[in-house]
Amino acid sequence: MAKVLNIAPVSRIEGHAKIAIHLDDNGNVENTFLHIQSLRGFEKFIEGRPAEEVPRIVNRICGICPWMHHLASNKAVDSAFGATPTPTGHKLREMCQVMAHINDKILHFFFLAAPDFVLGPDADYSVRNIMGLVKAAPELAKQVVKMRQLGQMMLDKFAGKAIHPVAGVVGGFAKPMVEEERKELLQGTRTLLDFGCYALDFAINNVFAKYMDIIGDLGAIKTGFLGMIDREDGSLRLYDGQLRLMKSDGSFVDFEGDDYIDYIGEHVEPWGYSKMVYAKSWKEGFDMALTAPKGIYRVNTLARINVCEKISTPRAQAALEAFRSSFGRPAQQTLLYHYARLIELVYSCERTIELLEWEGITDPNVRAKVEPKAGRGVGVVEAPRGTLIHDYTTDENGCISGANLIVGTTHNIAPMNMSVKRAASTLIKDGVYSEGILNQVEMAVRAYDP
Amino acid sequence: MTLCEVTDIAGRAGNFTVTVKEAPRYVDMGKCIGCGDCTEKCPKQVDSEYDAETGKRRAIYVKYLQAVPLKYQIDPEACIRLQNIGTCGACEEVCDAGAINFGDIEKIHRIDVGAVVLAPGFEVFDPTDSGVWGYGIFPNVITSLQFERYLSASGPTKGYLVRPSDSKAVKKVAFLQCVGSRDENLCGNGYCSSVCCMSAIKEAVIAKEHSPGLQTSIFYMDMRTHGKEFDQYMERARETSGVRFVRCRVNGVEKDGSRDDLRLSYINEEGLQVEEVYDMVVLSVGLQTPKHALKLAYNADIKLTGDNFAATSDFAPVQTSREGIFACGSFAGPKNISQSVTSGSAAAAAVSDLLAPARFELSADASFPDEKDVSADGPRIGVFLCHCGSNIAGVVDVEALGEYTATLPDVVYVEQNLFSCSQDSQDMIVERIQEQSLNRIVVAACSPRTHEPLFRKTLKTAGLNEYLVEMANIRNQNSWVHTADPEAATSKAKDLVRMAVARVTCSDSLKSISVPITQKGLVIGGGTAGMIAALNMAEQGFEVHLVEKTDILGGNALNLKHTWSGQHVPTEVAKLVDKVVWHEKIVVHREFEVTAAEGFVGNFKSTLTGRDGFKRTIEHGAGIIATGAEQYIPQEYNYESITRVVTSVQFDKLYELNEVHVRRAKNFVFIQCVGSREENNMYCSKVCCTHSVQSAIGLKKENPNRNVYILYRDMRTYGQREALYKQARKLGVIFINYELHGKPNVTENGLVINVEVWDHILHRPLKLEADMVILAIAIRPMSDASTLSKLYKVPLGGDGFFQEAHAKLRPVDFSVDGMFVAGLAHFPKSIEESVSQALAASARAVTLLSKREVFLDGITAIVDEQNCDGCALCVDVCPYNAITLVDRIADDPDAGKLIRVNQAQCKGCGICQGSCPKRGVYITGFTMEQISTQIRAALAA
Amino acid sequence: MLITKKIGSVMIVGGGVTGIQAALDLADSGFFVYLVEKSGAIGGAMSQLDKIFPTNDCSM
Amino acid sequence: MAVTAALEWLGSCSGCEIAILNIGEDLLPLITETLDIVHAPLLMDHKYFGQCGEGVALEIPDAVIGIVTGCVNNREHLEVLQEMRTKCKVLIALGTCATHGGIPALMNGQDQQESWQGIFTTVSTDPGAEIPDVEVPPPLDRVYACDEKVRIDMQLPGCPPNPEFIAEVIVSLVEGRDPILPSKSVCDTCLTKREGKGTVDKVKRFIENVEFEPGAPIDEMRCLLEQGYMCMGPVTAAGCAKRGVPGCISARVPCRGCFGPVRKGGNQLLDMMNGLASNGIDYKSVVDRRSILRFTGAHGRLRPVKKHVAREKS
Amino acid sequence: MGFEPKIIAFCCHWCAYAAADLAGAARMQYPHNVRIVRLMCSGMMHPEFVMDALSQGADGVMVLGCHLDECRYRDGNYRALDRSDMVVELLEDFGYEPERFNLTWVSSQEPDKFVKAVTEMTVRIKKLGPVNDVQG
Repeated sequence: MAKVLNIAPVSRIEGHAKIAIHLDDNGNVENTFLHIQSLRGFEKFIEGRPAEEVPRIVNRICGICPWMHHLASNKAVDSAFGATPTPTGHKLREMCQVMAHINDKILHFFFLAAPDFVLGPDADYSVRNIMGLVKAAPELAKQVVKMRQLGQMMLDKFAGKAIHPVAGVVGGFAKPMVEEERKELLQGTRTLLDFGCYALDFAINNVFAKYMDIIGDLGAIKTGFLGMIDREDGSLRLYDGQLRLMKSDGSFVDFEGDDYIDYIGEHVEPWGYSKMVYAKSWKEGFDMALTAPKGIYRVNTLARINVCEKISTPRAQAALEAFRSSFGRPAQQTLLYHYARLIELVYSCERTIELLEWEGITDPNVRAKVEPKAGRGVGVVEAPRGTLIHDYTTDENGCISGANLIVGTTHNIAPMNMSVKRAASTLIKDGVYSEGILNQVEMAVRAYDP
Repeated sequence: MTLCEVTDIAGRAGNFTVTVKEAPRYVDMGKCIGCGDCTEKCPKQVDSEYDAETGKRRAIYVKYLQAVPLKYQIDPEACIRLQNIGTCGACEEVCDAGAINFGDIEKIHRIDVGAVVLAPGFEVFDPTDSGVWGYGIFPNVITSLQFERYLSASGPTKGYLVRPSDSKAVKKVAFLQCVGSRDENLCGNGYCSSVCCMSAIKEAVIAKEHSPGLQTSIFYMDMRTHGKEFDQYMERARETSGVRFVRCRVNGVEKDGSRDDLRLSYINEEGLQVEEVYDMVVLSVGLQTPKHALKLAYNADIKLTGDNFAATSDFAPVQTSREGIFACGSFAGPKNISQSVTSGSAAAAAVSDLLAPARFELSADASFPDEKDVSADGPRIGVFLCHCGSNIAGVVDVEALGEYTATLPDVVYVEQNLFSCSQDSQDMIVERIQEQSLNRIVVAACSPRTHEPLFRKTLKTAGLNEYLVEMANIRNQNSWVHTADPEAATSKAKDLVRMAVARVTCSDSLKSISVPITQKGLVIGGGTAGMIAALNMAEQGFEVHLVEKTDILGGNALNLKHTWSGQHVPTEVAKLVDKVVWHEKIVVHREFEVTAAEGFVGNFKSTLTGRDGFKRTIEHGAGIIATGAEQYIPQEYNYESITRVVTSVQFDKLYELNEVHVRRAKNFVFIQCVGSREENNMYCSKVCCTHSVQSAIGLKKENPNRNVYILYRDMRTYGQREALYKQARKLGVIFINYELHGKPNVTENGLVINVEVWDHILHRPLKLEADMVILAIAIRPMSDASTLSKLYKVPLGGDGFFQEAHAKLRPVDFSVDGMFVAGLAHFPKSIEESVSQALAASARAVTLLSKREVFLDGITAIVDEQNCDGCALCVDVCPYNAITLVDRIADDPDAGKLIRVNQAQCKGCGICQGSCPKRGVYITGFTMEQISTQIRAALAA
Repeated sequence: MLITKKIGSVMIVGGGVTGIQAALDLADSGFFVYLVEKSGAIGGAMSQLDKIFPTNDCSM
Repeated sequence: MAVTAALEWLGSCSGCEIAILNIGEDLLPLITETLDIVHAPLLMDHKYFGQCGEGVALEIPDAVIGIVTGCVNNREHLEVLQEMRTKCKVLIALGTCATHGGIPALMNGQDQQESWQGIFTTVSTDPGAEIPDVEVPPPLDRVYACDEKVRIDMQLPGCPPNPEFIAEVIVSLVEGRDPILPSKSVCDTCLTKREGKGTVDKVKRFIENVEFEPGAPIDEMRCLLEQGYMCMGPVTAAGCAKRGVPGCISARVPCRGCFGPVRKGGNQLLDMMNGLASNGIDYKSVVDRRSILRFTGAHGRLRPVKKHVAREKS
Repeated sequence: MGFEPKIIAFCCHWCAYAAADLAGAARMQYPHNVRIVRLMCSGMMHPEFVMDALSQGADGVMVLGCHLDECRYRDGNYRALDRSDMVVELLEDFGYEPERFNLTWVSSQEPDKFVKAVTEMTVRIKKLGPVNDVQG
């Protein structure tokens, strides 16, 4: 007898989604859907708002990665107003952004994903979570909470607010850094770097080694990748750089964020509020077929690790080399997102230190003069969940007259759907399913950290 | 005491016996409630004096609707009953209060007083007898006073400008100036009435507002707008309102055709005969001393001037020729409102000076029982519904209202009264409060504006806090205005009572706050005004500190020789300095300036800094700013380069020294308005016309062969100074009018100074050869006035002079309580006016200093410390600077901030409350809660 | 010289704006004031003017 | 004995949840000892339709304390909220979206149908796309705050709320006492120098940085409103301050009112504009006054701009 | 029976309230729809009262104060003027017709102006219809 399993809500992710697994009369998977349940309409209700205010509105798109929206928006408005942030303003923004990556990665790996690995995918739902982790590994849990808190509080203290930040402003940054703050931040970030390295080792030794079989298989699909790289040397970039769109065979094109419209398009299905981004420039259309997908590429940590030529900081570069020697380039296994995430954690810590050690960071000239005017601007940054694009048009008063937003997760909606389908149809056979099996289907989604 | 006339004043200063004759009113003042039913029924109509014969009144009447006291009176000349006993009596029948008394008789009172102040005012010149300009012949020729009534909403036409003959809307109106002024032939009034120019402009502007499209023309000889901000007003009238000004003497007003239009003929400035037709002609009639005042002056043996005004000295402008009797207002010379008010206060100062030892001997306070504390009790509301005879009950169903009222929450007692305001009702309310233990009262009757004080007193008598009463205005704002719809009126009455009940439920007991007063005065500025003020306060027994920036007392008066009336200034100033310096109550601080000030009414603390840096701190209860003014240094007329072009002040010195240039000179040219009445200084310096005319007279008298020219714009020898102008013309001084667009040109040509000016009468440029040119320079505000302005938070006006609280009614007060202004610091003026203003300032200051403490109104802003968090949004909105931001806990800035309201400065306007987003400040008696409760109640039905 | 005690009261003749102002100031300074007005109500000529007379407050 | 708790998010960004995690040191004892969390989508895997998704009716376990974040803007949110109300003894609305509509309620100022149409016809979207309507919860007519739909026992606004006060609310509930929360405005917690608005007659757009001495303590900086920037501190509830300074102010950025009105039922737009107008500051210099309601657009405060049509009454 | 609007009129104690009293003394007749709330100054009027009144069913709100430059408290009526311009604009934001609010200057000597103001307002609101029609 055919039936539908509604896994709702998809939990330990950021956002509102539901997985519907349609079983046929034999209890085999007929189809699966990852329904995105929520639509809020930011693109529309920022219309009419003064553009310089928008970075303080769009950060509410996501409470986990508000810095990314905040800064992408600032970049877009800079460009619409024709403003160039001062060098120090530019660097302060980047510092905040990579610092925000640190917290996000700790949060995602340890609070959301780790329970699956530490306590096992089949553990009872009542313990398969951070609370269970605390009981199972109290010292680790304590350390994790402390480190995340440290990162958040550093941002909070320096930039006023860690969640829904305000310190990035059109033309630069709202306040300069003074020497005392620099010292304090450096000290904190060095502690975080130690923890980041520890986390990577911990994961390689205690998680990935243990779950190699699942990693190789769960939700595995073959797609292209999109991520940001340095314009000069192709190394990993999170705040500013050009975009690289790579096919599954490793060939790629590089383009500026401003031209995104020539490379990617958005596809709409009637069963989910989220649009699905695909590679328009490949001119093959859009298809989520598991065997021969069309236009599908992925973003987020794995994508960035795949597209970059190298990483500019030593420890992360070493980790990248190890990763590539094990999984090749591009690596396709979905659960490797976690691995890539921890490499980025190390990079983020190292990059923050690099920025703090830059001599100009305490320069008081943090904001350039701006005049509101008519224009258009595209702001692109790498959010934890993928490439984030804010595209604004302003009127002569410098108010938003049109906006187009492509947030990180939307690039991954199609691949996630595919991974769910892949996982479900592999795991569920002849009407046999269990809570543990269904949780593994969710794990395929969770890897993307949507 | 109304309807009273003084017939005789016997005795001497300090001990007069005055005989007062009181005419019968025929209405019992104790009973009349001013409802007006009687007037409605009175069958007899006569011309209304109040409306200047433009409207009618009945035989029983009030002078005007807001009259004080609002008690009716019967005109015995007009009353049918009084003329013919046994007839009519309609008023007696309708008067529910029983106030009519046809048997009332004339009474004679003999009253012992220490001093007498004469302020009998003026009457307007009556053009009827002389028949000027067809007044009394053509119906559409009216006086300016009648015109005021036509403009007034309470006047005969309710403010619609229609003409008397045929009620046709007026399209074109002409104002003719100087009717009964500056005209000895017609009426014998040679003086200038001083106020008519300004009032004609005002009437023209207002008339244009009333009737858009109205054309107004003012025909004048000189526009004498010499008061503060008057010239600006005239410019606005000309530029913005489009009032037309025509300088000419009209030579005829005739009826035009068969209609009642009026044809004016005159010779315009181009010298052409012009005729124009108007719908209405307004005669700007002059002021003169009323006949009864002349009689009184005769009886009281008061000397008058040739112009029939009380004779006074320039240095004692309110003192009459008889000691202990003072004159003020227009009785002492034509005055506008602010000058009159000032002189009223000045008279008070003079009286206080005289009677200071007897202060407080005859004034007494009423006493009330101790107040019951009701804060802990739930509301027990008593409602008293007034029938007001039939005024309310005739329209509103008071029975139904009573039943409804009884159902309202917390209302425990309802009673109806025929007249809630009558004495027996008052006693009854007191009794009910006690017997029913009522703790909040609503009186549904008339307006709180007139009766709230009465009921507050009632509550006090009953031992309740006076603020626990609320009035529902079901008469003035209900039964009287919805007479035709009793049903709607009844239902509205219910709403009004419900609103009042709701409001009184959240009323609290309020206490008026008292602040002790430092009984000392501070006078800043040691010129004439400052010295007069200081001396007057000191004579009244108060310690005064007089601060003078320079090392010499006397100020600008040191530059002057004679007052307009010829008094010798140096002698008088010397006397004054002498008195001040030796007065035991006056401390003079020479070469000191105020550098810091704090505090508020009754409790100021000013820091003086000496030239050597030495500091003194003075505590004082009141302060007077009399810092004077500066002379304008001309930039024009080649003053800098031609040595014989001098300022008027310099000329006086040269003249006095009989300097060689003056002695030899044959041709003198005076140029008026140097630095006055133009561009950024659009004000008249007021004294220069008189000054130049006086100098000219001196020159001519000394040597009639000298040629003296005065180039002027408008000759402003106002009031009784007009006599000087006349004398100058008689002596052959040549007056040449110039306008701003054709200002004189002064050049030097060897020994001769050429003055070229466009003559408007001859219509050609006039070339004068002068030996000496005298510039009548403007009076400028002190350049450092803004410093004092900031220190005491007293404002400066647009022209840089200190700004009084109200241009008309509070001419020497500042909007900051306890601070006053006098002399040139306020505006250019003559010595006599400075003295008057200084006395007035002293009188106003003494009203404060004579008390040990001031009681402040209970309605004031209170900070709700729970809600206020010191956001400072209200700090700058306070018109009185009563709000300051302070640390919540002293010396702990981290505990946050809140505002503090200085109760002594707060006037309870509630602007702060209206600005506060969090109800952090409220006005007692008008809290947000009270108001919103009232709104809710209004909409609850 | 004969010393007579001064009486602490004043009579003001005329209930116009001038008289009212004098009366208020004197009453406020501690003297008893008789305000004598010829007509039925105080207010004088100023009450007849249309404008410049925003409130009636000077007469209370 | 731990108290059971259920956490839910409606139309939200998860910032509130992150704020919970930011409680810091006390977090772990709180979520493991003080509370027994029985449902919380971000942290644990309890499912609405049974753990295997076979159920038909949405179900949340009973709990003593319920915490909801986010606004109510679609049918699913409404159902979840109603279920929370049914199952929880004490229901707390956490965060400004839940208490006042929050940023998502800015949608209330737009024509919803038109906007949604627009979202699916952007430049980058494939042509011909329609608004999804299969298996996705349909939207409500507008965005609601939680208390417009169910009874709410306690409101704790903030975008995000202050972790300190989240902990205080939970602990006080467990201890059975009233929580100690700030009741005044942002200004109360702001140490900047205030003297009155002075010569300010217009509000400036925030396109240049405020004046201050880098590194100097905040109490040496002039109030931002008095510097001429629109700072909504006076009309905004306190609660963001940490280390004695409101969050945005410590970043030298003016307050935008994310804690909602200072007084229950207060109206930030009205009060702010009144504050400006009363001080003689030209309220027209506020470029986009409707966005003063950007956090409090629910409760019917924010409505689409009406095209002005003259109404004729028959 | 036609629609009888309820109008709340905030009157300054010193001018408009006195004018209303005077209108009574002169027996001028005007529509009975106005309920006067007395304030000490038009500057005391918090805009919240306008919104409160409308939300509680008042069909119109008036503020009547002294003529400019005649405020007893210096410039309270300027504050009222500044606020009222703003209130009119905000009314639209909150979904009310701006015509439901009116600010008029009336001196204590102008009962006719008071009568005219409340009469015109009543007529205007009658044309506009009940306030609740607008909502929803």
